[in-house]
Order: sequence, then C-alpha cells, then structure tokens
Amino acid sequence: MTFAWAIVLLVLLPLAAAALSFAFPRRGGWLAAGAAVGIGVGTAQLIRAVLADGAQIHQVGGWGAPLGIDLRADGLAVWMLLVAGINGAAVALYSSRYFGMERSEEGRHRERYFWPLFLFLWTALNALFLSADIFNLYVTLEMLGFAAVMLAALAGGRDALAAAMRYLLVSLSASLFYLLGVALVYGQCGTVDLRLLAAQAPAQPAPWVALALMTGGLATKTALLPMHFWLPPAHASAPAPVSALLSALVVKGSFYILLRLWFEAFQVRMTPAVAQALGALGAAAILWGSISALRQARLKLLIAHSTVAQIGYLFLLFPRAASPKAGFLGWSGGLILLGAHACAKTAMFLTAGNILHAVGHDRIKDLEGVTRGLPVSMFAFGLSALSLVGLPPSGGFAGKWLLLSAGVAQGQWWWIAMVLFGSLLAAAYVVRVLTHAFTSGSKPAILNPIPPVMEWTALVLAIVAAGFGLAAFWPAELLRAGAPQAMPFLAGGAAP
Amino acid sequence: MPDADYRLYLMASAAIFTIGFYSMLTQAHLLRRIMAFNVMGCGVFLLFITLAARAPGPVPDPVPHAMVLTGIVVSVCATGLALALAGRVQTVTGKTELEPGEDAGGRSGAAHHGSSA
Amino acid sequence: MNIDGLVLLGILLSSFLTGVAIFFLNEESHRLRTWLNLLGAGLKLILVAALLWGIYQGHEYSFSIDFLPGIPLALGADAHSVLFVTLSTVLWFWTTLYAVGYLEGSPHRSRFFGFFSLCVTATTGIALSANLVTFLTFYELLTVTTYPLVVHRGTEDAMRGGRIYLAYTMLGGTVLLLAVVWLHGLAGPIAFRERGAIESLMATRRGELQALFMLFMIGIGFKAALVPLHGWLPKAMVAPAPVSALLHAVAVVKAGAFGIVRIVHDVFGIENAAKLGVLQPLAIAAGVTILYGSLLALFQDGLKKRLAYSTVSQVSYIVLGTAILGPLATIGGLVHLVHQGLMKITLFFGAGNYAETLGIHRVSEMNGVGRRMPWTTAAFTVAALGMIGLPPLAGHVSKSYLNQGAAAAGQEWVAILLAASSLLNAAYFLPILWRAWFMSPPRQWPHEHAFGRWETHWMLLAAPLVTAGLVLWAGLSAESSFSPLAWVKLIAAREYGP
Amino acid sequence: MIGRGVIGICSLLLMGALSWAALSLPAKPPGLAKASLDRLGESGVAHPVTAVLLNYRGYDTLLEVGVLLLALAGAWSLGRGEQPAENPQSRPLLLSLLRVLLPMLLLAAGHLLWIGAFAPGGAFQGGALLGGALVLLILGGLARRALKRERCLRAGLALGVLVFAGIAAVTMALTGGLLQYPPGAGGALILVIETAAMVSIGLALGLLYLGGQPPEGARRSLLATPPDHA
Repeated sequence: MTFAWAIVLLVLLPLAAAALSFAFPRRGGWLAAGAAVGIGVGTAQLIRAVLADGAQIHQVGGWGAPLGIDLRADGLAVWMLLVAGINGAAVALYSSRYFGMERSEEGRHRERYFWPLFLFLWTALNALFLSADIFNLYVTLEMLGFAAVMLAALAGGRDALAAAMRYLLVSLSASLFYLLGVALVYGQCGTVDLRLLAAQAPAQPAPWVALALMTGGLATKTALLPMHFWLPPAHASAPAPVSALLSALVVKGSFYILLRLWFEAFQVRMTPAVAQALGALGAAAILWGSISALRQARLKLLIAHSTVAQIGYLFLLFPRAASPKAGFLGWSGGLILLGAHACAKTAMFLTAGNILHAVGHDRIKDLEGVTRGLPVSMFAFGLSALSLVGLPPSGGFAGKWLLLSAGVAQGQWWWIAMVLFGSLLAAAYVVRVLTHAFTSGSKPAILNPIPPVMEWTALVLAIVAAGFGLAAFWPAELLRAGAPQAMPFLAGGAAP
Repeated sequence: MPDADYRLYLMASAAIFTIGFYSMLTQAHLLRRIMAFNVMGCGVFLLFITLAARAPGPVPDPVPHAMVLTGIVVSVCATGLALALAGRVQTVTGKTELEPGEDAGGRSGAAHHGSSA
Repeated sequence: MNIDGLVLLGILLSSFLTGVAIFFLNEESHRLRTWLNLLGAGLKLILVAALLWGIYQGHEYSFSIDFLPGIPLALGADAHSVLFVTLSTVLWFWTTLYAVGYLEGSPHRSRFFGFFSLCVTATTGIALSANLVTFLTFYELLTVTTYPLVVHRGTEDAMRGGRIYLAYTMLGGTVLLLAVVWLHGLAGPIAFRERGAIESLMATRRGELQALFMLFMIGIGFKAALVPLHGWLPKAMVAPAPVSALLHAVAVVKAGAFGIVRIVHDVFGIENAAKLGVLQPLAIAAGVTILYGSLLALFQDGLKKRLAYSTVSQVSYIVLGTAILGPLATIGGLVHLVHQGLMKITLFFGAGNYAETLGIHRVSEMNGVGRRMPWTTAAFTVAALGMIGLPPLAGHVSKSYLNQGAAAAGQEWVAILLAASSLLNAAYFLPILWRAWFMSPPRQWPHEHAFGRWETHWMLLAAPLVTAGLVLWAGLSAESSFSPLAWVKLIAAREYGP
Repeated sequence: MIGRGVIGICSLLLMGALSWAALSLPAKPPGLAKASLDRLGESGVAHPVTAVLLNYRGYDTLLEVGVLLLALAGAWSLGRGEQPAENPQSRPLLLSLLRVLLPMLLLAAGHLLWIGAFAPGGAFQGGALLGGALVLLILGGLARRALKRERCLRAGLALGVLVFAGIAAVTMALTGGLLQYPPGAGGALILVIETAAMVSIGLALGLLYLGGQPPEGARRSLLATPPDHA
C-alpha cells in the first residue's frame, strides 16, 4: 500500500503538475514546489518501506507480469529516486530565481516553458527508476529524452539550438536501437518483464543481438566514449539549471537501464569479457574526458567534459560488480559515486551559472579574482571539486574507495591505476579553475548581483557532495537491504 | 500463412532499419535525417507487427500491436518536435545542416551564453 | 565511543567551527576575527590540557562514527597522538597570535584565517586519528586546506608555488590512498590500537608487505619532504611567514614525519618492519635527505629558502630515529618531532619579523640586524644554536639520543652522518649569526616599518620569544619528569615493552 | 566525419546481425496472445488491442499521453509558429472540400472512439482524425480565432493527462491498485479516459503542425530572431 501511494506521489503528481503548469503557465513555480514536496514524501516513505521490508512490487492494474506492467522499488531504485529528488529539488529552488533575473519577454517565455518541461523530466526519471518492464522503460526513456532536448534548446541561441538538434537526433536514433532490442527480446521470450526475463535466461542468438542493440543505444544516451560527442555542446550551451539536470540526472537514467539489463534481466550474459569491454570504454572515457576538460577555455565546457570523464567511472562498475569476489563492493561503490557525481555536478553547473550571470562570461583565464565577488559560489565550486577529485570525506571518495577495494579484492591493478590516475587528472582540471579564480588580478566587474538563494543552493548541494561520504555506509545499507533476489552476485564482497 | 513469408518480413524489417540508420549517418540535411529516423522506426514497427502476426492462435498477438501503436505515437511526437526544432535552427542559423566541427566541443559553445544565462 | 570521547571531538571542532565562522565574517570585522581566532586557539589549548589531565588520571578516550561500510571514522588518544596534538596546539596558539600581527592591514584575512583554522583542524585530526582511513581523511584535508594558504598572496609566483605544492601532495595522497586500500584488502580495517595487525601476514605475504611499506613511505614521504620527494618545499616558500612556520613546524612536514612514525610503529610494528628488512632502506633515505638538505641550505642566500632546506634535513632526523631499531634511537627521533618544531617555528618567526619590519629577505642583507632587533635576533640565535645541536639546547638532546641509539643498533655510519650534518648546520647558521651580531648595519634597511615602542609589532615579538623559551626549556629540563623527553621515553617503553 | 564506406560496412554488418537475430526467433513465439484473450472478460472492453492499451498496459498509455503533451510543450517552447494562410477566400477549393470533409472527420473520430471497445479503433485513431481536421482548418485559415484562445487550447491539451492521471489516482484510492478499475466500471472509465485523451491528442497533433506556439495577432514572434550577443 505504501508503494502504491508512493507511485501516486512520485509519478502521477509530477505528471499532473506538468500538465497543470502547461495549462497555467504563471503557476509553474508553485506547482513545481508542490510536486517537489510530494516527491520528497513519496521517496522518504519508499525508502522506509524498502529498509524495513526489502524490495517492493506493484502490479499496475492488478494484472501482473507478463500481461501487465510491474513497478518495483528496490534499493537501487530508491537510491536513484533519492539522488534525483535531491538534485531536482535543488534545481527547482535555483530556477525559481534564475529565470526571473532576466526581466525581458524572452526571460518570461523561458520561465513559462521551463517548469512544464522540468516537471516532465522529473516524472520521466521517477517513472524510469520504478519501472520493471523494458517496454515501459522505452516510454519513460523517450519522455526523458524529449524533455532533456527541449530544455537544452531553451537557451535559444545559435549554439544551443544546433546542439539540441544534434542531441535530439542522437537520442531518437538511440531510442530506436533500444526499441528494436525490445522487439527482439519479446519475440524470443514473450515477455518484457525484467524478472521474468532473468528467470528465462535463453541462450539463443537473438537476445545477444538485442542486448547489443540496447546497450549501444543506451550507452549513446549515457554519452559513453566514443558516443559522447553530442554531450559537451548540449550540456555547455544550455541554461545553467538545465545543464545541471542533464549532467547530473539525465545521463544516469539510461545508465540505470543498462544496469537493469546487464545485472538483472540478462545477468547470465554478463561474462568477464563483456564486463571488461564496458570497463575499458569507461577507462578510455576517463582519460579522454579529463584531458579534454583540461584543454577547455570555458568553464561550462570544462564541466561538461568532466561529465564525460565521470561517466567513465560509472562504467568501471561493470567489471567490478560482475565479479563474484567483489560484487557488492563494486556495485555500491559505483552507485555511491553516481550520487556523489550528481550532487557535485549540479553544484558546479549552478555555480557556473552564477559566475556567467555575474561577470557576463565564463572564460576561465579571465576569472581572476572572481572569488572576491562571489565567495559563496566559489566555495561551493571548491567543495564540489573535492568530491569530483575524490578526496575524503566526500561522496566521491567513498565511491572510489569501494571501487578500489573491489579492484584490490579482484587483484586487478590496471583498473586501480586507472581510478587513481583519473583522480589526479580531475584534480588538475579543477585546480586550473580555482587557480584563476584565486589569482588576485584586476577584480572582474560584477555586472549583476546574484540572488542569495542561487548561491546558497549551490553551496548546500556542494556540502552534500563533499560531506556525504561521512555517511557512506547508509546508501550501502540501502542498496543491500533492497537488493532483489535476482541479483545473487551482490553476495560477493559482502564484508568490506 | 506459410513460414517463409514471415522470413521475408523479418528480413525486410532488418533492411529498412539499416537503410534508415545509414541515411541518418550519411545525410546532412536535417529534413532527410528526420525522415531517416522515421524509416528506422518503420523497420522496428514492422518487426513488432510481424511478431504479432506470427503468434499462434486465432488472432494476432495484441501486445505487440499495442506496442506499435504506442511507438507510432511517440515517433509522431518526435517527428513533430524534430521538425519544429529544425525549423527554428534554420531560422536562427540560416542553415538546414549541422556543422560537423562542433562535435568535440571544439567550437566554443558559449558564444551566446550572455543571452542564455 | 564514550562520553570522554567528546573531548576529542571538541578538540577538532574548536578550530573547525572557528574556521567556518571566520569564513562568514565580514572582511572588516578585524577585532571580532582576532578574538574568535584566539578564543578557538585558547579553547583548544584548554581541551588538550584536559585531555592530558584525563589520560594522567587513567581515562581512555575514543570516538567513532560509521563512515565507509564496515570502517568507522575513529578518533583516539594514545601516547603518540598526545605528543603531536600537544605540540601542534601549543604552537598553533602562538602562530595565530603571530599571524594576526603579521597580516595586519593585508587583504583577504577572513579567507586566510578560515583556512588557517581548518588547517590546524586537519593537523590535530591527523594526530588523533585512531585508524588508517581516518588518518588518510585528515591527511588529504590538510592538503586541501593548506593550498589556499600557500597561494594566499595570489601573485604569479604564489600560484606557481601552489601548483607545485598541490601536484606533489596530491600525488603523495594518491599513493597513500593506494597503500591504504591495498592494506585494507589484505588485513581488513587497520586500527592503530591493535598494533601489528599485519602480524599474521608476515609469513605468507612478505613481498606484498614490503611493497606496501614502500608505498606508504612514498605516499607520506611527499609531505615529509624525503629526498627526492621534497621539491615542493622550497617552492612553497612564497607563502606568508606564518604559513611557512605552520607548514614546516606544525602541520604539513610534521604531519608527514608523524605519519611515518605511525606507519612504522602502529601499522607495521617496529619489530615487524625490522624483520621485513625495510627499515634499513628507510634509514638510508633519511640519511641522504639529511645530508642533501644541509648541503643545499649552505648555498641559499634567501633566508627562508635556507630555512626550508634546513627543514628538509632536520625532519629526516625524525625518520632516521624511527628507522633505527632500539629504544634510544626511537626516543631520539620522536623527541626531535617536538624539538624541531619548536626550533624551526622560532626561526621562521624570526625570518618573518626581519621581512616584515626591515624588508630583509636575504642572508646577505642581515648585517647588523641584531643591533636593530635584539630580541628577535636573540630568539633566532637560540633556535639556530639548538639546530646545530649545542648543549644544553633542545637539538642537542635529540642528537645525542640518536647517536646513542645508532651506536646501540650497531649502525656506526649514523654517528659520522650526524657529525657531518652538525658541521653543515653550523656552516649555514653561524654565518647568519655572525652577520647579525657582529657586522655593522647598513645605513638604510631595505624596507623599514616603524612599530612604535617595540622593535616590531608586539604580537610578532611575543611568539618567537615564547617559542625560543620553549626551546631552552625543552633542553634544560629534558631530564625532569615533565618534558617532551620524558613523554617520549614513555612511548618508547610501550613500543619495546615486554 | 567517418567515411561513407565505413558507415556502409557497419550498416551491412548491422543488417546481417539483425537478420540473423530476427530469423533465429522461434517460429511459434511465446507471446501473450492467449493470456490477453483469456482475461479479456475482466478488462471491461471486448477488443484485445484496446484492452492492452488501456488496461493491461494502461500505464504505458498514461505516460504516452504525457509524452504527447510534452512534445507539444517542447515545440511551443521554441517560440511562435508560422502564421496560417492569410485569406481563406483565396483557396476556394480547400474551403469547399472542408465543408464536406470536416463533418465526416468529426463523425468518423467519434465512431472510432466508440467502436474501440470491440473493434479496431480507439482514442489514438480518433485523435489522429481530429488532428487532421484541425490541420485542414488551419490551412483553410478558419482556425485563426480559435488559435488566439490560447488558454482554452492549453486546457484542452492538458485535459487528457489530467483526466487519465486523475482516474489513475482515484482507482488507486478505490481498489488499492494503480489503474485497477473497480469490477464492472472498467468499460465506462476507459471510455472517459479515451474521450479526454482523444481531445488532447487531436489538439496536440493538429497544433504540432504549426511548429510552435500559435501566432499572436500581430506578427510578433518570440525568439524568431537570434538573441544575438546580448
């Protein structure tokens, strides 16, 4: 019963709020606030239920899989809901002032459309995390993609529109690859339910091809190297709160489906070779993303390229979690890292938005002395950088620690070196920004004052990112408490 | 219907999807790429329909049917959205193609940040 | 955790909360900031005193919270902790006073003192850590909080120095992280209390343990400035004088040395380390560092640079003492942890006073400075003579224990090394003293400030005089029952206990 | 850019893999045909596809109606769309065609909606016809006054999602299951949902044709000019 009401709060409420905010464009902010409160309550209830009773299942319409759609809340799902909730709420708070700063017709237009699109995005994420049905996941994925693309286009400039167009084409093609995979799976197995698929574990070629298609499509949407090309322009040219949503949450949606496919529905096919291949792409992404982040001249592009690198870290989860020796270490490490990255990246993009608005540009070398003008924002940037680099006690540290421990348990030194080297590169590119910001040159003119809410939202998120390593045992517990029985590998590395 | 016919449909769906995919990568004009997306979609829908038709029993399997219907609506939405966006891109940039150089973010994507912030 | 454990938390929070509060102070509220600073430092002193008293009474202190799955963030107060935490707290108090005077009238003081407080939080955290992960956490925190202090001036030079500093320490931190994760994989959570958690691995994993020891030494060696990992130290001299004092005597280098002691004593256990055969290489590395640092110091004209290389050399005395098996050497090394801190901070205070009052940055400019600033120069002289090892000053105590310890362990080369190092110390310190006292002052100082009644700002004067007094006290009362030496003997007794 | 040759080879490989996989699918697929027919009686409708769309997998459709509204909101977020034809009188042929077509389209839409319960048809099919009718109206320049009533349009567009989500919440309260219709009420509720959805779908499909928000009276379009170098 808890779960059923949580679905109402987590999916129906934001969906209705999205429709209402479209019908009543002036009330968008309030509707989003209401939805955020509802989502908060729903997430909290669900977390309690999962911690107390383990994974929850709800059969929509009472039919039950395979005929109906099952929704499910396990440790993984509620963790993702929580991450999305925290970042979504922060972005909503930030946006309540952000769009209003521009007192023009254009600004009002953007604000009017930001709220429905944002609420659709949030609905899509929540629905995606709760779904246990690969066709239903397709629908949520499309909703997510549309909302993300149109939010990215909201900036309206030449670059933003071109980037959004490219993003849309990539996203649509990738979705079709996924859908084709779903069709093949249905043709082979006669069901699209994750758990029933896991029970079948067929050995024919069609599921292999289907899995390859779906993985390709989802990896593209997650911007895994070498399908990352669309991400930096789209994320960098969007309005700041949108960049935050895209980097922190949207790419994680498709990543989440990848986890569900490989570790649940098709776990028998999770061979070491597959795991290593995905991990290798992740490692390449860490290198490429970090090095190109080092070379960026603009802050938002730097942050966007850093997202490519951090997504690489997420894919290191595959070779770690797939091992019977270290399964849970790798699993919880990767997912904690995901949460930490989301908070840190949101904080960074919000900070970048503040800087951009305050000094009128985001050229890194001309940021001299910006610390004096925006101390709170730069402090937030520094704190989120801690998490990105993975210094203790940040969430990034906790995630990396677990990934490293898993690597040690497996004796795979190559991966350990990769994680450590990536941290150093991350340190290099964030220090580049901090160095310029600390340099006492001529003080940049603060053109526009920044509303305190916008600075403090970034700071609070940065504190969450930098501090939640202190409670890293908690998400680990949550992930374990709700681990579905379909994931036996989670027994591995039980005692870290 | 004999089994061989379905094989034709299956191969056709694979071919249509691939043709769409090829055009998506090789065509530059936005309108053509949007059409390519629709062609890809047709391949997928054909596969679903074939699966429905092959189902044993008196009537075709309604589940893939419904999925196709959902898929078609989504793809209509996507097409509408893509056309609107492409139209806007054309209005603003004066071009109907995307510049290839932007891919790696090499072009400074922030030239218009002043207006977007 | 027990209720007493809250004292440990209080010691950390006293400076952490001070730091956070200072960040949010208005740049202009100088008086409030000064009071907050001194209040935090004073409170910390009181809490440390309470801790000492409590331990004397036989209380046990521990504090832990859940951190990583299965690994708590734990604080504790053993003999090592108390030694280091007392040193850093006492010195921090005086450094704060000094820094308030030193930075009077300069910009960004809120930022400076905020990070200053966080930096000492990290240092006391390192001292009070009860397990490896906690140690690592504060160790990295130290890196992060010292960086803004190093680049405080914001000049090109400062930024370059800061980058180098950060590159070295981050690299060290990464190596340390690797070592810690690896060791955890082998032996589970490592609490310092259960010394020799690796005992059971000695037979089977000898090679891995040797590699681990090396990783630990490299990781920490960056901060301890072991040659060839010392490159950042002279570059970081661009920082303001109180920061240099802090880096060299209280925080970074000292934390590195303390870390090496911790790893050898409480992670590996000194006897295990000896059995692994890893102490001899460490001793040699320390020896090389001692000579190399002293030699380079000889050729520096910049006063702070000379002091920096002297630090490179002196800190390795601690490492050397740790790397030689036997109680006497251990005592020599550990007591030098305290003595070097007292002496070096005095020297940096002196250098800072010369720079701030007269604009003197180079040794060659110091002619006759003793007549212009007799008190500062007197303190400087005491510390410098202590460094050379002149009895009855603090440095002499350390060196004689090291000598005896090396002799007891059959390592005669150490005696030669120490003699050579003392000669070099004399060679680079005595000329300074000669110039200061016996050469005639120039007609005009490079950049003179007038400070009214005293030769310089009273805060700038008080700090070196007190620390110089402590140098004298540590040497004179070494054999009394309440001195650094007495405490260190206690530790050594425990380390080599039955 | 990668050369066309490489893309071609990749495409061929893709096609090979797809064909191989598709041909290897079991000839008698283990689908859900039987299950969906067996339980048709409980669904409240007589046509299996409608049962899947609005009952078995009604949750998909709920989200999909949302996607449609989202697409429209997205298109509108780009700014004002194209001005429809200025003068309807200039297209006499279209007008005379409309006179015949429009009533038929509306009738057919209603019919499709109604028969969806037991024969091929339903909200989407009906909505598509409505959308077509709307496009014709716009082309004929007859919808200009309607297009200016943006508030009504917005309400009509949101209607489908709101009704659907509302009924989902209400069924939740009544039966404890999301979209689990009370016994016997399935058919009626589905018809309500479908009617509301058809209106919204028709409006959305028709309005997507404009490629943006309906134009204002004056030819003032937002964001149509690039917000240059502000």
